[in-house]
Amino acid sequence: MTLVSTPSRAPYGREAKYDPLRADNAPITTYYDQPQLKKSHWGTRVALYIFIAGLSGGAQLIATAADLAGGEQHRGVVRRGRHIALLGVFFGPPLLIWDLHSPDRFYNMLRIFRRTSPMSIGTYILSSFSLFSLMTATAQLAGWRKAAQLTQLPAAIAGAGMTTYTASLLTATSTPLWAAAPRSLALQFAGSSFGAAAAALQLAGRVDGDEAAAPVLEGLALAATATEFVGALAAERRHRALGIADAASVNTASGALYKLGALGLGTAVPLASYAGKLIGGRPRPWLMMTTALAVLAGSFALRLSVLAAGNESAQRPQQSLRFARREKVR
Amino acid sequence: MTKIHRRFADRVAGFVRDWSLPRQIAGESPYSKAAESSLSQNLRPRLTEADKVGTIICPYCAVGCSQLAYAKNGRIIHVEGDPRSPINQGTLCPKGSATFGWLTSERRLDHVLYRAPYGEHWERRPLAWAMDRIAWLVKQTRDETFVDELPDGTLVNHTLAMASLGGATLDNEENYLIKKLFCGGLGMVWIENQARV
Amino acid sequence: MIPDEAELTAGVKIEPGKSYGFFTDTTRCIGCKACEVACKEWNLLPADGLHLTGMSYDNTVGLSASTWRHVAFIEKISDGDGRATEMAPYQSNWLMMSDVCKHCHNAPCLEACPTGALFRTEFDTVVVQQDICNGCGYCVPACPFGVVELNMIDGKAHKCTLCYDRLKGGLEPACAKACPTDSIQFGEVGELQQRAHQRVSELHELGVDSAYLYGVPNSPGATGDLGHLNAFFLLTAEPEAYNLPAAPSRASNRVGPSLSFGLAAAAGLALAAAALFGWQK
Amino acid sequence: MGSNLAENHPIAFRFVLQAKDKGATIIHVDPRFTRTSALADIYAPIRAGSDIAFLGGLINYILERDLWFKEYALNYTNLSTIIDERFQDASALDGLFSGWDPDSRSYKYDSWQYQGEDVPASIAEHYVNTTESYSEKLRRLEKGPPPRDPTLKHPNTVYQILKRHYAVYTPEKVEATTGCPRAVFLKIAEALTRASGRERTGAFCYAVGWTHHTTGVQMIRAAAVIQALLGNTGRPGGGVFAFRGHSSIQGSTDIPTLYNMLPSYLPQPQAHKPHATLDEYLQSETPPTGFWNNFPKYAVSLLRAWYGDHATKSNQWGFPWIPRIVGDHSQLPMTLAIADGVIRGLFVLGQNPVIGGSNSAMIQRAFANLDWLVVRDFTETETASFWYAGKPVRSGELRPQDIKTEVFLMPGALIGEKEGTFTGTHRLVQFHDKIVEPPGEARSELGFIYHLGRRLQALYADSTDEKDAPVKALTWEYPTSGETDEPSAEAVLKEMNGFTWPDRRQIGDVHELKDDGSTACGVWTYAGVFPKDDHNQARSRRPDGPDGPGTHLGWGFAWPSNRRTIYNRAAADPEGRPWSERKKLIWWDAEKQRWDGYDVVDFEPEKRPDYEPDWSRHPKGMAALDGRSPFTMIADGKSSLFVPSGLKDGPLPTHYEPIESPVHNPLYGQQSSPVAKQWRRPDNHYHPVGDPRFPYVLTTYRLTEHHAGGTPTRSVAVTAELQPEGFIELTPELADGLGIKHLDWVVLSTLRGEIEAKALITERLRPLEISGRRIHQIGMPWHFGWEGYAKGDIANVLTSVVGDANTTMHEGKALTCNLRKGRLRPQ
Repeated sequence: MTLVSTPSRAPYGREAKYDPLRADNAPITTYYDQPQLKKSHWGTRVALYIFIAGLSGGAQLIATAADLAGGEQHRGVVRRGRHIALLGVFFGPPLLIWDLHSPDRFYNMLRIFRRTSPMSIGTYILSSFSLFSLMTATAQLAGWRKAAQLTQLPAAIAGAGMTTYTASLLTATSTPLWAAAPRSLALQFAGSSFGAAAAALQLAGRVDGDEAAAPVLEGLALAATATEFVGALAAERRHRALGIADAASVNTASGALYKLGALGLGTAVPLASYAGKLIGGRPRPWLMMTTALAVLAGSFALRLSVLAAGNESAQRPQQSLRFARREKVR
Repeated sequence: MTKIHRRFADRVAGFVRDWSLPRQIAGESPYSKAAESSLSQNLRPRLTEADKVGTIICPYCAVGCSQLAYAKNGRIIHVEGDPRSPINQGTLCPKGSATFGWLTSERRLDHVLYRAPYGEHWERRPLAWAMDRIAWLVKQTRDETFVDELPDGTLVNHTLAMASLGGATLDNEENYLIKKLFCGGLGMVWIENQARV
Repeated sequence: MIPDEAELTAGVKIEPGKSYGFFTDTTRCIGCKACEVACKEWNLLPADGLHLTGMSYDNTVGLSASTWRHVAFIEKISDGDGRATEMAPYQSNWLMMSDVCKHCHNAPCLEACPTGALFRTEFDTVVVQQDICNGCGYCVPACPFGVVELNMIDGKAHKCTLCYDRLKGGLEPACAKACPTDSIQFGEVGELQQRAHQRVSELHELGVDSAYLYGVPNSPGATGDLGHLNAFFLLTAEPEAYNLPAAPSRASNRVGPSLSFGLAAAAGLALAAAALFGWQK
Repeated sequence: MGSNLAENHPIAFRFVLQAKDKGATIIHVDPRFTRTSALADIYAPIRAGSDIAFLGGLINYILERDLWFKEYALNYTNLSTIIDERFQDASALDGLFSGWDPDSRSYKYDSWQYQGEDVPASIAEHYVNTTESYSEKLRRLEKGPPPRDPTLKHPNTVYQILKRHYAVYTPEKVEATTGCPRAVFLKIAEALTRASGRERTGAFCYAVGWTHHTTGVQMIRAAAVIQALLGNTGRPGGGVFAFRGHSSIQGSTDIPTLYNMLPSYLPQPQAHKPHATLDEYLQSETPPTGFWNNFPKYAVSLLRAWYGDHATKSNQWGFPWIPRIVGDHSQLPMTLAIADGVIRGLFVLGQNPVIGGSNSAMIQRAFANLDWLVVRDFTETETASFWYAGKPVRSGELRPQDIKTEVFLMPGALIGEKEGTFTGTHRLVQFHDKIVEPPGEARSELGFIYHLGRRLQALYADSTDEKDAPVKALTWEYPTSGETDEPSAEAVLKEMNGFTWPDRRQIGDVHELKDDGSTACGVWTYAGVFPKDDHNQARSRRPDGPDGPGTHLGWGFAWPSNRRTIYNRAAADPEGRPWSERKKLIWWDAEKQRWDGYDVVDFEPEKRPDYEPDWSRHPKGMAALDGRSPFTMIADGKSSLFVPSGLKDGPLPTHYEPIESPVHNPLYGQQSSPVAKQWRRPDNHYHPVGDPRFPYVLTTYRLTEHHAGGTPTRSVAVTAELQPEGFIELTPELADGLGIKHLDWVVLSTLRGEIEAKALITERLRPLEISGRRIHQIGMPWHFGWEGYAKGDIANVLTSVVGDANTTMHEGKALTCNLRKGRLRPQ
């Protein structure tokens, strides 16, 4: 607790020596270090939802891509993709309703549509995705291939939304860490969703003993992880520019989870193993499986750590006030 | 089962009544008109339910701000500034604004508590009993200690054995009766209040 | 109830269709917290916490689900050498300011609310409708001022309603009516802004050079994309001293770039998948 | 000065700020930089208890630079009056005045009188301690005007005495005594004098910041002297404003429930004065000149109101039934009498002496000596729970099983649950309506006292003993209503207003009172509050419109006779023309040959401004005052810059140190007030001057969020959370010295007791340089206790029982204490 009286700052009004836009790094005189923002009430449940939504969205997209562009050997991927998509259908909405603080009024989510609210947009994405994925999956089970091909298109489009709308949901807040780099966060979430989907399909393929599409899935996972890595780098650079870089620093638990989990497991390990495979050439199945698992774990760790680090950044007035000085620069 | 059905039906009816999508499609803005719920439409200040209102004077400091006290079914439901008074023109300080909180404070007593000599806890006693007991104690103490003249013959007609503290926050009428009864009637001289604190 | 009492207490006849707000002139604030008490008494809000904070005379700490007015205290006695004895006119050396929901023109909480519980009333104020809100809590991180908060007991979001029910009955909001020194002034936003500009120039003439408006377009404390704030302030120190953001941003500006970029990435990866499948076929 | 308006009377400060909008300068002089200082233009730090040095400095400044309002002061004050040649000023006798009698520790007033006359004061304490028999000396007042020298050359004129007395109060001496920098003091003096004269008025606002001292009365008098010299008294926007703390404390001072006065400033008969019979009482208390000459009318009307037909001319209208006081029966000696077992039964009606009384630990021990204690309040107060939660019980000194006191805790009705009137700090009597019934067994004090009286009258009904006659003789029939038999407050108010006897027709104004028993009046100053049976002026709520004169005569009743500014004759110049057109209030209307104005005139309506008394006919009462005497209650009609009698501690305000002070009196040899009431007892030790064990100055005060003893705000959640715990405020320099960090627990101690609190380190307090020594001041709010939601130790455990000579007001604003880090109870 600083001494009660705060040193006076230059007057702000007419002869404003204090310019909010100047990027000086002198510590801001805060109001007794009290939080300037309110942190969100989102925790593991929301992180799990985002992970599952991204995973099932990505799986539906890959399945559709395989169905349209792929050959007979990709039939397994299509079937398994559509089944994985059902995860989002069966676990998504319950998780969200469970996280509401007045769950008995969950249906009010469908009361209105506001294009400025990613959660409102997301509600319709999730609903349409669930509807069409369900129809595609039943068509798949019943063997009506034509029907499945018809319904899989809207499902895939909604699936694309599922992989990334949650990023825009987070960034459309005033929480410094989420709001600092809208595009990078979208990249991270999209890449992470695809990576998770591809990894899940690899694992499912191995379990089914049909590894025909393994090389495609590996390539796809590599691309997704690379996208996520680019997003992460861009985000880091942006945070440093805004002076709120220490949000993801190691000394906080969320920072460590982000560094080790999201970046480490989610991107570094898979990139290294794929690079190793390219150079070394000898496919070692156990390595592929562990990489897939690492991608999945990294994807969930990313969501968990971004949520936690974001909430912490809202609690630190130095960061929220500094972030709130930058907006006019853009 | 019917109860649950009815509740379900109420919810659906409520949802449809306040559903914004059709109003949104019909052109109302989703940020204002379309989003307005029935609760907001029929909203009224709770003072409209008051069946009685009167002007009281703030019970805290001596500036004498006027307040409007609203009551419903014999209970005060709100107290705020009286805009007609030239003293406070509707404004109130933090204490005056808390008058409603004072009247409805959970720490308020509404029954008589009695502690017997050497007792270790309060007991509840009816008001009438307490009044009789106090009257008897006053008479007994006065009779035993009343002095009409000092040894040197000076007239005093007083008792030094009873005292009264109170009433800078009491009404003038209350202070008047206290002085009249205690001084004019019983001959008490130890009569004081917060004026000297 | 006195009909149209607001005319007596604020000289304002309240009519739907006009935009109303607060002009809080902190140079008249005496830190008495009558606004905090009047707000809690009118809205029947519970007390929340008996803890001496040591933050000068502010034991309320901040706005929350059960505190919709908060008076901030900042001691700045040691201006220059030693302790001040001669002060700038009106409030100086001990800044006191009654903080409240800003009822922003482009309100991030309103734009984020997925159920339409948060809406703009016929008086151009921002209110959480308690019969709609399902406690999703999206408004909480959306607000750039950290005003709205969830109440964990009733599971709904709560914040200042600018006494929406009182406005419906022609009554001036409780805090503005109670304010002894008219630091909180209620009225039509346009009129209030004029009065505020006039007050700032008056103060500048008196030598209070540090006086400026926060939340009014083209003034040092303008709030950018949020547009004007219906509840705006006259401050005499940098906003951050009062825990206010110097240049708050409009959260919904970030939906477009984030969503488009994200979908583009997803589409790109989907095409890559299709290409890979096609190549392997 | 002597008050913290923005915090303790925020709504009054509303109008100070509106004055600021019109260009007024706000000056705040206070030991702490408070929320009032934050809105002031000039803030002057001052050592608690050195106010008279500051005000004396202002008087010196005014006189040395000849800035006083000549025309006003010469005509309306006793500046030119010549004082008895035997008078010697404190400047000559090193702090004492002539007439000091060391063994009786009191003054003889002979040498203070006007040359050749004795001037009785108007207030009840005015009994003149003179050797010569009192009544003959008064005869001379009717022979002619007091001796005056308008040229002010005569060495014994009040003007010359003032100049000699305040010569030593130089700006340098002010700085050395109060610690306020010389430059700031001069800036204030300049601002005050600039804001006075024909076109401008300045006002002093004070509260308990001045009254809580053993020199409190003289502090207020010093302000009165300044305002009279600058011509600010009796004029709009001028004068000395008292800001009182409780809703009807002005009422409880007028009525009063005080030991030394009968209703409305009639002196309570005293055993040691010639008050044995009514004639002696009237003869010795009725001054020959001035308004108080009507004294017998008020006394007899009061007795008629109390005893009705039982009061007859033959039994001196029941005067012998009135109890005689035998000394000082105020609250401070009362607590000591309880401690000594003199008092066996105590009523506590809406008060909390354990918090508000000085030396609280002694009071809590004393209450254990009571036989019975009746506490009436809205909640369980510290006073009611002393027997199981008090400090002596908690420290193990006493056990509930050993305390014999029979305690009744009875719920009281609050505002809105009973009807009646409050008298505010502006003498405004305002009626408040009854809206709902009180909860459960809660009753109003009116109901409690009325039904107690009826029960007592029943118990004494068949007694033939003469000493029980007054109880039976009391007129005690008031109409009651509702199931709780609530007596009618309006009926009591009608009796207070007064009515004719026996036909009980309400009287319209104080002038209708007679001394032949044909009128009954409970409170003569309130005559006019209920002029007709159906006209309750206290309930009238008609304010002036925005264009009205602004005196709002239609809103409530201001005693006396609904007059808003007393002595408002002084708002007009000697010829009756307003001093300034802009600020006019009262003027002489030549055509109608009457006084006219926006307020009820405080003068005889037809007395011409140039009226001169006809001394040949020995004029009595108002006839003895000329047309230029606005101060009608004073015997010579002039504002008393020099007070010949009525004040026990001297005719002129003189700086004395508080009883407990870290420094010696920089101005005189006399350290503290020679006549201060002190009770030296084992449970009430005082600290010697500059005691090294208690080096710090302690001052107590209130916060805007809490009221008085704290009960009505600490038991209300919404205000309790605003200031939830007891704390002290100290300077960073002192805190560093003692190694105290922000919010640390600290222990304060005096010879009376020890308490603990949390420390708020703030730069709003500053160390002061007093005669070369660095003095630290510590501030502590005094309204915390162990009951309610917001708790804290009781500050009054530290204070001592000591009193002002005239009013027995305690000295809670300035005492010395010690401070150490740590806690009281091993935590």
